[in-house]
Amino acid sequence: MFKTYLTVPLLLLLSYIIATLAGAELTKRGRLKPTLRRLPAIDAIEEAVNRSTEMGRPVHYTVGFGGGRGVNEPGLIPGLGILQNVATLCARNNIPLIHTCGFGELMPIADEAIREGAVLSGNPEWYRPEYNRFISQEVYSYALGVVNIIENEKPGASFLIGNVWGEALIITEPAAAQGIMQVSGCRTFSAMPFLIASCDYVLILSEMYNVSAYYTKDEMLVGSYLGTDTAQLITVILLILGFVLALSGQDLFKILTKW
Amino acid sequence: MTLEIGPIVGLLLTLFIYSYVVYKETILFKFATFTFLGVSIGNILVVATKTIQTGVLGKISQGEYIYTVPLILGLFVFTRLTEKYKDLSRWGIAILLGSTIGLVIARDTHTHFRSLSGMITQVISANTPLGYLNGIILIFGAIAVILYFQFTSYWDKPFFKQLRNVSRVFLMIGFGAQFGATVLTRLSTLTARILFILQTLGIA
Amino acid sequence: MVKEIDRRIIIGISMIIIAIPYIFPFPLPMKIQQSTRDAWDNMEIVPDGSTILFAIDVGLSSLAEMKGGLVVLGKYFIERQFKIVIVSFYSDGPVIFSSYFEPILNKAGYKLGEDWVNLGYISGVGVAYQSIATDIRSVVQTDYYGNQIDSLPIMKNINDASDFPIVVTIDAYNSVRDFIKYWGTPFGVPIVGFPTGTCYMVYYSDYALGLCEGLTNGVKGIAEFEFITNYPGTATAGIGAITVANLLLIFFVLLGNIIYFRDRSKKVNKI
Amino acid sequence: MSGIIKSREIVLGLTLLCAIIMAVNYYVSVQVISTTASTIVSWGVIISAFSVILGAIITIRFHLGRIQKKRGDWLWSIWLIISIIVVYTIGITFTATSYIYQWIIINVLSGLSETVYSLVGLFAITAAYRSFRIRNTDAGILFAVATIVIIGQNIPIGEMISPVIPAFAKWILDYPNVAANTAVVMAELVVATAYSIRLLIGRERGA
Repeated sequence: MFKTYLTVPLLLLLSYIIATLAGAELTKRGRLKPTLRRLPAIDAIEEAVNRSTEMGRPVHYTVGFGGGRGVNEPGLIPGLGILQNVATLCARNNIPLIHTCGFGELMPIADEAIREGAVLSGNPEWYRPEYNRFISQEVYSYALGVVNIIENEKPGASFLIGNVWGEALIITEPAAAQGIMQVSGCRTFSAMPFLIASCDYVLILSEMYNVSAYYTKDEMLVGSYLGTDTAQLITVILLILGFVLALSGQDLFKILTKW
Repeated sequence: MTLEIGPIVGLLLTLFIYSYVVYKETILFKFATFTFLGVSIGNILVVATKTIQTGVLGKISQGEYIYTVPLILGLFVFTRLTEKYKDLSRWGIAILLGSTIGLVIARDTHTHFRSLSGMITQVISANTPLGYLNGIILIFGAIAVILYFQFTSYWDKPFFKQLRNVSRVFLMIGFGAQFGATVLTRLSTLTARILFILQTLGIA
Repeated sequence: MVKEIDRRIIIGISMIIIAIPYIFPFPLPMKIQQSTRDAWDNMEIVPDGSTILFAIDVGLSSLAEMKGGLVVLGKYFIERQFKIVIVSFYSDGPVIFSSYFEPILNKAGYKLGEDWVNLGYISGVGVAYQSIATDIRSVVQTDYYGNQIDSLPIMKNINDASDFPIVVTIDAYNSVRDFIKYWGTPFGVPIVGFPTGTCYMVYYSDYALGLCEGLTNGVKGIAEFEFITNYPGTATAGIGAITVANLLLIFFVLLGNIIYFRDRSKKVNKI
Repeated sequence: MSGIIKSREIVLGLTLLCAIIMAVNYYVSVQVISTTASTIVSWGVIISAFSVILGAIITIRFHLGRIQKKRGDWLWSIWLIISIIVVYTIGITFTATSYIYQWIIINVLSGLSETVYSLVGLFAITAAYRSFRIRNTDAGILFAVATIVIIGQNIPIGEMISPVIPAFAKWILDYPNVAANTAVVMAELVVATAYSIRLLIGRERGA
């Protein structure tokens, strides 16, 4: 039978689901017209590519290894979305792009993203298969392989956006020491401080989704993010209510559990 | 005999890897990394084979024929290697993905509810002015950080923009603490390896 | 730009400095942190001779940091005469168990099947935690060595999470948080974690908000635990080198930034 | 036939069904649902073991391709395949608990992974000197907190200087750090839920 002490957690979950679905549906129907926030990092990405163009150097992009969990990791999808946009920018400026892969499964998917980016820029001839390079299946030899590419080919800008764990430090260190402009981002809390310490712009945790969605402009996606925002507000309201009640000595969550 | 060879093999491989530091990708470094990759893949395969032997084949041989279904779905996973039938691999993955999502979203909201409750308990159990201050920092900080992650500008009031500066301070404190902790892990692996080298050479 | 010092020189000097405390050890004070104390207290209240779940979720790569923890936990479990059900949700677990943990049990005369059992590696992450929490026999019918678990006396009355008074996990991935989700939250089983330093900080908020009962801070926490239980081991011996290495890192950050800002201010003056 | 194989609806329906059963099982205690749920879970464990093998096969196939075309480090690829075969054969014929297999694990695999991992420690030290710059206020706060945490919590130097330092480090961990950390987890949870929902209704690009 229904576990009554779980009523409120269930309601909480349902409210998140309904908020997401409703946001998506209402935006699709045109009832709501949310726009995504334009983060400074979007300008930074463009600036990095432009600076690389001025110097006549290639752009380096990698989505990280992420514990080798393969292509089903949620962190990888925004990373690939941003890759596609960087490819568009590179194709527009006609400068080479180097994308380094940590595992074989990623190769065809990244290839597709680069190719699509080239098509979107209106310069499909820019695409070359050698822009997409396989390094190694083992995390640290992958990271050191990327280091070799950064040190030998001297890109004008380097991006590390996607699913990054322990390799963060190894990849960003040589680029920072050479003064290469870096934009990075990931979902992993423990890799974040190293990115902040050594990169010029960092997409903090979920901001990555924001930037990726900003480029796609899919109404349904934007709408579901409006739902996400609403769900965050629900949490905030619960916290404020709980705090106010706590000042009068009552525990909101104890009451809710009994309810 | 083998007891003596073991650490020496370990020491040599360690030095091969460290040769990267002295001169980039040497032959020794490549030898060590490819050996590493090979041995670890071999080990993963041994473990997975054992899981399948005991978890599926063992059960089927005991007459639990229902387990032929996951066996077939599991074998479907390999169709990913072919062009023509690769969509079959999604059947097995669908069960795995679906059950993971179902497990995660239900449990996560409950755990999330428990941490909200834990925060409020901190405020209630406070009995000194400092305790209340700490509680306020805790709640206010959490609210600020949650509001930092607003994707759309629909709810985004000018007040939130001001608040984001405060959120960044809290986030940076969190990342700073994480930085300290991660450094401890990284350096302790390094010191352990230095100890290993010293011990094998008979110095420490 | 910072004047380039070759990476090799920095690394060479650092390695020599870190080696010094191992060759010439010096004493350091040991203050027990609250989280380590809580981990110990929660294990102490479990009655002697209980059957506990011990999860080995470290990879071989994190073993350098966590080896001390395996040894001290083994000795402590034996002292308390716990019966141990061992499980791994990470593929390196069984190998680590038989190389580093089993010898300790054998030395103390612990018997397979009576005093301990190894359920081996269970793949599937969240799904695996859930399956062990609700019905062990639905996924595991034989132990790591191929014995039928129903024939083992230790597994007689054990089939789900509520049969364990405590879970101890030694962890380098996400084990503590997954145990909270699949064991702590639904079943209320106390969870004590021995994570690496990185993971310690990730779980610290869960500990502070009371979702898990005790945590140790990487190698430092293990050294403290060795101190409490009075089994000094590798972690205690390594504290000197770790202290030096950490100080070295802070020193390098400061040095690098001082040079950076000095160079930058020179540039500004020229303009 | 190929229609059924390719049918996206069946796959999505299966995913959704499993997700709903698992989620509902958490909120109610009904015998039928909990039995179904634990069956699904035990199947999931088996399928995930197969996908682990798939990952290994993809790597092997990649290297076999390199050997065939004699491209890149193909000689090393041969060495890789040889070492996989040797380890696998030993593991299967002598079993994983045999002395020789344990010897390989302790001296080769364990030693190599610890060493490769410890390279990150070396890189942390060089990075400290060469690339960790206090470029802005954010990085300034980060390094200040990191220093306090390292000195106060991770090494015993803090308490040698003054007991105030460990106490302050603990305060930082207990309040501002917990606030940030918990809030990040909560915010991520909401984002992840939305992601799962989009995946379940088939509106997310997945692999």
